Amino acid sequence: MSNWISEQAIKPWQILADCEVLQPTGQHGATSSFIGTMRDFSERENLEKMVLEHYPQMTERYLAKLEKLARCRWPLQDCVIVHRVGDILPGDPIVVIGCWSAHRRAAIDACDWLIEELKHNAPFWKKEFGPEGAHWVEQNTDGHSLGNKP
Amino acid sequence: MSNWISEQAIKPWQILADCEVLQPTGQHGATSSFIGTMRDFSERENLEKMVLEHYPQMTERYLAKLEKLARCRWPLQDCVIVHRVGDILPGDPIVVIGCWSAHRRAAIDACDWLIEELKHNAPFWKKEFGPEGAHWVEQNTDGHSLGNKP
Amino acid sequence: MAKTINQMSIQVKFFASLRDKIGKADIELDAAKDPAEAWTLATDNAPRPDNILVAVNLDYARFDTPVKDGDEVAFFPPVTGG
Amino acid sequence: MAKTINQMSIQVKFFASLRDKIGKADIELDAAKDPAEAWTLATDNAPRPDNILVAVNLDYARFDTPVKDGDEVAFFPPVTGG
Repeated sequence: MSNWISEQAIKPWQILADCEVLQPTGQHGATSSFIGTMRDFSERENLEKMVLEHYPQMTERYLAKLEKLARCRWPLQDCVIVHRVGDILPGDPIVVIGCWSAHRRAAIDACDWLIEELKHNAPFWKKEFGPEGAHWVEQNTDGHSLGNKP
Repeated sequence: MSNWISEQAIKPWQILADCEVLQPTGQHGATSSFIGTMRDFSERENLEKMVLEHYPQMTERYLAKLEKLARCRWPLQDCVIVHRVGDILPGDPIVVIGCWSAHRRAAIDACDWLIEELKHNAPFWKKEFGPEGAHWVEQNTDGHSLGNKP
Repeated sequence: MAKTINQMSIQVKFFASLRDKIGKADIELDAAKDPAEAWTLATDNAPRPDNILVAVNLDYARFDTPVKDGDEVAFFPPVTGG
Repeated sequence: MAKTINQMSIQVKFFASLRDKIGKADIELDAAKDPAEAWTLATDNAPRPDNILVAVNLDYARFDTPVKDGDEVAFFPPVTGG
């Protein structure tokens, strides 16, 4: 199991590369990853800062549950989920997910499923700070409304 | 445009981290990546080595075309595709794809589409070497036959 | 509503915009049969927004999920992580 | 079939298992109206496997795509990269 909440800045590529080193050579053929990063704009305005609040203990429990469910559903060799909380600046990584499997479909689908589940259900809340003051984000952008599905 | 064929070993996480540095801060909210790695087993046997042949000039042209198509179809901030050719050992990375976009669906779907297109159409051929000798791989595993689609 | 020493109680928590709206982060109740009742008692009968979520003991629950002494009940707005 | 000096020609290439099967990597033809004819001439009329692919000037093409002097015609088996 490797999933955790970080109150400090995270380095996603380093986290992924560190996990990669732990994989037995030749077992995985596919690695899929997703990184969510803070933008300097929202639907409303330019952003200066964000505070990511969470429900301590429930987030840890929820991430662990997500990892477990993904590992049950797909034949993953490994899986990592790391989520930031606290003060976040534009350009800062917020979440990183990595999935390792023998074949690509499992890694890609598990990674996709994990970020959607996390976005829709993990108990985190964003408070954005811009020139017009602070406000809580009411809801995430729908994962399936943007971009054309092939 | 950033896509190339490499005759030398590649370091996917380094390639992705290097691309990340080039992104303007705060513009992208999502980064999706895929890495294909050589396994030490195939449907047939244990593997010792692989030679990846390609059709020089056509592969470069094809990767450039794929990148261009992906950028037309999805609002990507950036995209990178790197593919190995030559002698490859178990554990060696074969291909790395990275997609950056404002919102997650574009990055995830573009990356997924790119690896499927590349697998099905880019003019590369694998010759596997195992204890029973060398043979050409007849066809790739179907991207959609393995793992459960959510 | 105040906690009595040596007696179990229900711990109620509010998060994010809901905490700001309610004006408190947590409160203890002597008892409540379910989150619906916990909400009423903890908020002095404030109207309950349609979209709020509830968790009992760190798992998502319903407003009529039975609650017992020692449980933790949390109310929060739609999540926006990731 | 040999190239004549100062005359354009069709360059034919074979890749991977197909190259091994045909026994040559490339050959020049004086002329061919399309890849189907190029195959026949370049392989001395060898049977053409059903699943082979063809490219003309580095783009995927059909066996009846018109070919002109100076073109490059490539035949190869199903691809297995990535």
